[in-house]
Amino acid sequence: MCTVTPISLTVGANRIVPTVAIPHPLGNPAYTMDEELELRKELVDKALKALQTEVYKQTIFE
Amino acid sequence: MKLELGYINVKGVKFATENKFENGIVYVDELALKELLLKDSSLEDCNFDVAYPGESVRITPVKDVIEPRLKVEGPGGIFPGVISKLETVGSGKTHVLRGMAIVTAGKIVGFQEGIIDMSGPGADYTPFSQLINLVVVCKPAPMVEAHDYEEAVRLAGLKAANFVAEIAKDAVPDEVMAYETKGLIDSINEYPNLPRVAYVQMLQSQGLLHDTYVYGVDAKKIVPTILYPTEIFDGAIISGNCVSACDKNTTYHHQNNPVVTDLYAQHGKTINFVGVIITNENVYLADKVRSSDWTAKLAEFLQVDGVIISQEGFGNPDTDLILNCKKIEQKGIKTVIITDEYAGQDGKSQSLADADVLANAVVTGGNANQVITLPSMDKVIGTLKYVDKIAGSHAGSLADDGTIIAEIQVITGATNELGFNKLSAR
Amino acid sequence: MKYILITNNDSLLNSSYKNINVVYKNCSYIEVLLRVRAYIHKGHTILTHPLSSSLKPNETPFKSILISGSSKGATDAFSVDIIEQAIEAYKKFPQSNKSLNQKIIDDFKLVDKTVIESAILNNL
Amino acid sequence: MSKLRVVHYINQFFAQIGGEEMAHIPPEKRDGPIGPGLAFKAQFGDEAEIVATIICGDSYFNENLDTVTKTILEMVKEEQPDLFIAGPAFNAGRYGVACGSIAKVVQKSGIPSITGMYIENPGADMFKQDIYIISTKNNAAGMRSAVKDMAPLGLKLARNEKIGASIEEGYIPNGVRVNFFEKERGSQRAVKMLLQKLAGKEFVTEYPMPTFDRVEPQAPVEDITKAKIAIVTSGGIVPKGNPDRIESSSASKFGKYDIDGVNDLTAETYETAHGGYDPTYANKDADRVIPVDVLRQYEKEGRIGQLNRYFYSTVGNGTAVASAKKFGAEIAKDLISQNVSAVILTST
Repeated sequence: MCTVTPISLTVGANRIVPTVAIPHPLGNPAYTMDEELELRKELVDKALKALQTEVYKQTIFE
Repeated sequence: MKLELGYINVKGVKFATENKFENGIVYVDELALKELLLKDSSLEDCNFDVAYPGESVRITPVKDVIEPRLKVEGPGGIFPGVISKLETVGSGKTHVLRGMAIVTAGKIVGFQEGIIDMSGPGADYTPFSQLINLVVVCKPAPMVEAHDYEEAVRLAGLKAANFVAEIAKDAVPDEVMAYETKGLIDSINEYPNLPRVAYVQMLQSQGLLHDTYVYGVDAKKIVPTILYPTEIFDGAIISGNCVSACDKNTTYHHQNNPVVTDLYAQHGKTINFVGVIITNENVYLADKVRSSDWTAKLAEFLQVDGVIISQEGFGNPDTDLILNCKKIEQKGIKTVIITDEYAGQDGKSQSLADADVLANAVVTGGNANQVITLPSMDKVIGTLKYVDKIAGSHAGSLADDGTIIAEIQVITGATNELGFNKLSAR
Repeated sequence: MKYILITNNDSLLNSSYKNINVVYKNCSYIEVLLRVRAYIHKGHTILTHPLSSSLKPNETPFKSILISGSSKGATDAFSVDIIEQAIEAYKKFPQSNKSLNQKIIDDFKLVDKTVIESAILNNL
Repeated sequence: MSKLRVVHYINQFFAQIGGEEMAHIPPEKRDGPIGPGLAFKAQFGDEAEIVATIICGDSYFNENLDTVTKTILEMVKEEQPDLFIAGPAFNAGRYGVACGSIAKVVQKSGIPSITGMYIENPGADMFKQDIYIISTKNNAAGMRSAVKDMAPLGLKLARNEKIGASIEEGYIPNGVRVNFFEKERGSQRAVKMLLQKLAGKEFVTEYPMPTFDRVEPQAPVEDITKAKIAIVTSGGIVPKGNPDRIESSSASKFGKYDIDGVNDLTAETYETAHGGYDPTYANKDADRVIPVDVLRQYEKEGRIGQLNRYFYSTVGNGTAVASAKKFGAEIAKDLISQNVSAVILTST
C-alpha cells in the first residue's frame, strides 16, 4: 500500500494499492474521525481483495 | 554540407611587436591584441602570458578555452552571430591552429573555478595541459555588473582567438581533413545498408555563468533543433559556462567535439552519421519535459537506429539525460549516454541524481569527487586567491606553499561529458 | 497565488514577480529542500529542478525552488522522485567548512537569483 | 627484503583428500603450499611464500559456522601472515560461502584477505562488499587465470598499495567507484558501445544503473477468513519513545512490536521514527500508516482469520537497498516461523 505507485512498480511490488498521501497513507486529517475510519476500511478492503486475487504480473488495484 | 579543416601545427607562441607566423611559431603583437580587447569598456585591463606543456605553471581561475580557427573559404566566419556576422557556417574551408589555445582567466564571481596545471599529477586530468596556452587575464572595470563582465570576458576570448587565427592566414596546412554530411535522403541513398546514427548534444542553459550560445542565441530559449555536424567545427556553439569546471564544455570542446569527430570516423564504414540534434538543460521542469519530447521526436523523424547522447554539468542535467535516453529508447532507437559521476569521495554514493533501466549503455568520464593533491607550481597565471572557495575544495585546501588538496572537479575538463578524455571509473 | 517560490535567498524579496508568492526563510540549503518536500507531500507540484545550477550543494548556501501555488490533492510522483533525488545528492557532499565573505555571498545570491529567474521570466 | 608471509585456505577437494564423502572433515593446518597453493607459489616467485595451508571440509564449515571461523582465525593468526588467501572457489557454492566468510573474518582481524570465485557463486553476492573477490571462471580449469589475478592483488593488499578499479584488478565490482584511465577516450568508447548495441551484440555499460529484484507473484490467499495477516511498514511506526532507536534516516535496523490486545494506535502509545515526512499526522494517529484498528475490528468480525501478534517496522528514508533487502529477508523468515499467510506492507 503506497502513495507513489511508480516507485512501487520500480522496486518490483506485485500487488499495489494506491493510498492517500505520503504522511498519511491510510488516513486523511481533513476528514472527521468517522469518515477517516471509513476511508481506511475501504483501503484495507482493497488490500484484502488484492491478496485474494490471482495476479501474473505487477498489478495496481485502483 | 562539406567542410575541410586544414590543421596548422603550432610549435610556439611568442610576443612581438608585429604579427607573423613563421616556422610554426605564432608571433603576437601584444599591444595590438590588448588594444582590441580593451575596446570593451567593461574591461579595465588585460594581461597576457604563455604556458607550455611540461612547465611548472598553474593557470587559475580558468573561464574558457578557445582554439584559434579561421574561415578561409565559404560563407560566414568563426563564432557566427557572436563576433562574426550571422550566417550559416560549416561549409568551405577552415584553418585550425592546432596545438595551441586561448585561455581566459580571472575572476568573474567570488567562487570562480577551474585549474589547468601544465605539469605534475593535475596535468593528466586536463587535456589543456597538452596545449601551448596563450592566457588572457582580464580585470573588470570598476562597478561593472557580473552579467556584463562575464559577457566581456567571454567575448575577449573569442576575439583573441580570431585575432591569433588571422596571424596564420597565409600558412599552408600540415594536414587536411574533409567532413561531409548530406541531406537526409541523399545520405540514406548513399549508405542504404548502414545503421543511421545521430548525436544528441545537451547544452547547459540555466542562467548567469551557466549558459551556452548557438549562433548567438541563448540556448535556454531554443527548442531542440538539428545542426549539420560541421557547423559545430566552425564555432556555431560557444560556452558561456563558468561553473563545474570538470564537466562544463569549453568552447574548445565544442570546436573539437569528440563525439562528432569519432562518429565521422565511422561514417560510411560502419554507420551513417546523419546529423546533430541540439537540446538544452533548463531549470524549469516543463522545459525539460518538452525538450526531451522534442529530441525523441526529432530522432524518430530522422528515422535513426541509434543515438549518442552527451551531457554537460552537474545535478539537474542528470534528469534531462535520463529523460532524453528514456524517451528515445521508447521510440525503439538505441542509445548510448555519456556522463560523469559524483559518487562521493569514498566512491560509495549513488553516482547520478537520476536513473532508469533503459539507460543500459553508459560511458562515464569518472568520479568528480576523487580527491587529488596538486603540488605547488613555480608560477601561477591568474591568482590562487579563490582556490579554497571553489567547488570540491574546502577551507584549508590551499596550503601556504601553494599545494592544493581538492576533488578533481576543480580541474578544467577533468570529467568531460562529451567523452573528450580517457578518464573513466568502474 | 498561482505559484510559490521557496527560498532562503533574501535578494529575491525585493523583486515582485507576477503570480508568485515568495516564501522566504533564513535557513540552510537542505532545509529549503525539506520544506519543498513537505509541500510536495501535501500535493503541490515542483516546477523547477531543485539542483538548478551546477553549483554543488555544499558550495552555495542559497537555493530557490518554484512550486505550484495549490495542492492538486494527489501526490505528484515525478515531484517526489525529483526532490528525493536532490536530497540524496545533497547528502553525498561533505558539508563545507568554508567561511564566505560578503562579496562571495552576494555572488552566490546573484547566481541563484538569475538561475531561478531564467525559469520565471521565460515561462510564467 | 624478506618474503611476505601468506596463509592459504582450501577445501577438502582441492587438498585432494576427497569429494563430497570427505566434506565433513574439521579444519586442520599443514605447513607450506598444497594443491592450488603451488600455482600461487609459482606466481609469487620471490615476493611471497605460503607458510601454511588450512584445510576444512565444506559441510563442516557451513554446519559449524560460528565455531569454525574462530578456530581457523586462530590458526591463521599463529602464522602472523601478511596476507590471507581463500580459494579460489569457482562455482562451488558452499566452498564460495566458506571462502567469503573466513576471508571476511580474517580481514576484520587486521590481516589483508582475498578470495576468488565465479560471479554467480552465491558467495560472490554475499561478500563482494566486504572483501576483494577476484572474478574467476566457473570451474577449476580457470585456476591459472584466477591465480594470475589473485596473486598480484593480494600482494598489493599486503603492501597496502593503492587498489585500482575492478576492471583493472579483476575483482567483482563492489559498489565502490574507482577512477582509472582507459586506453581510448570516452567518445570512442561510446561509438564502439553503440555499434555493439546496434548489432545486437554484447556490450558492457561502464555504469550499471541501480536495479531491483523481481519476484514471481504469490498465489492468492484462498480463504481470507482463515488467514493470519501481518503488518510490515517502512513508515517508521514504533511504540512511543522509539525503544529500538530506529534511525530517522538511513535505518540500520527494523523493530518487531507486540500488539497483542491493542485495538487502536493512539497518540499516547505510538509514533513515527521516520524523518522523511511531516510526522504530525502519524504521531496523532499511527493507524493512518498501519491500519491496526481496522484489521483488529475485522478480526473480531471474522472477516480475517487473525491479525499477527507482531508488526514489523523500519524507516524507509535514504535507507540503503542492501540494508532493506537484509531486513526483508529476516522479517520474511520470522513471518514464516509464525505461520503468517499474508502480509500488508505500507509505505509512506
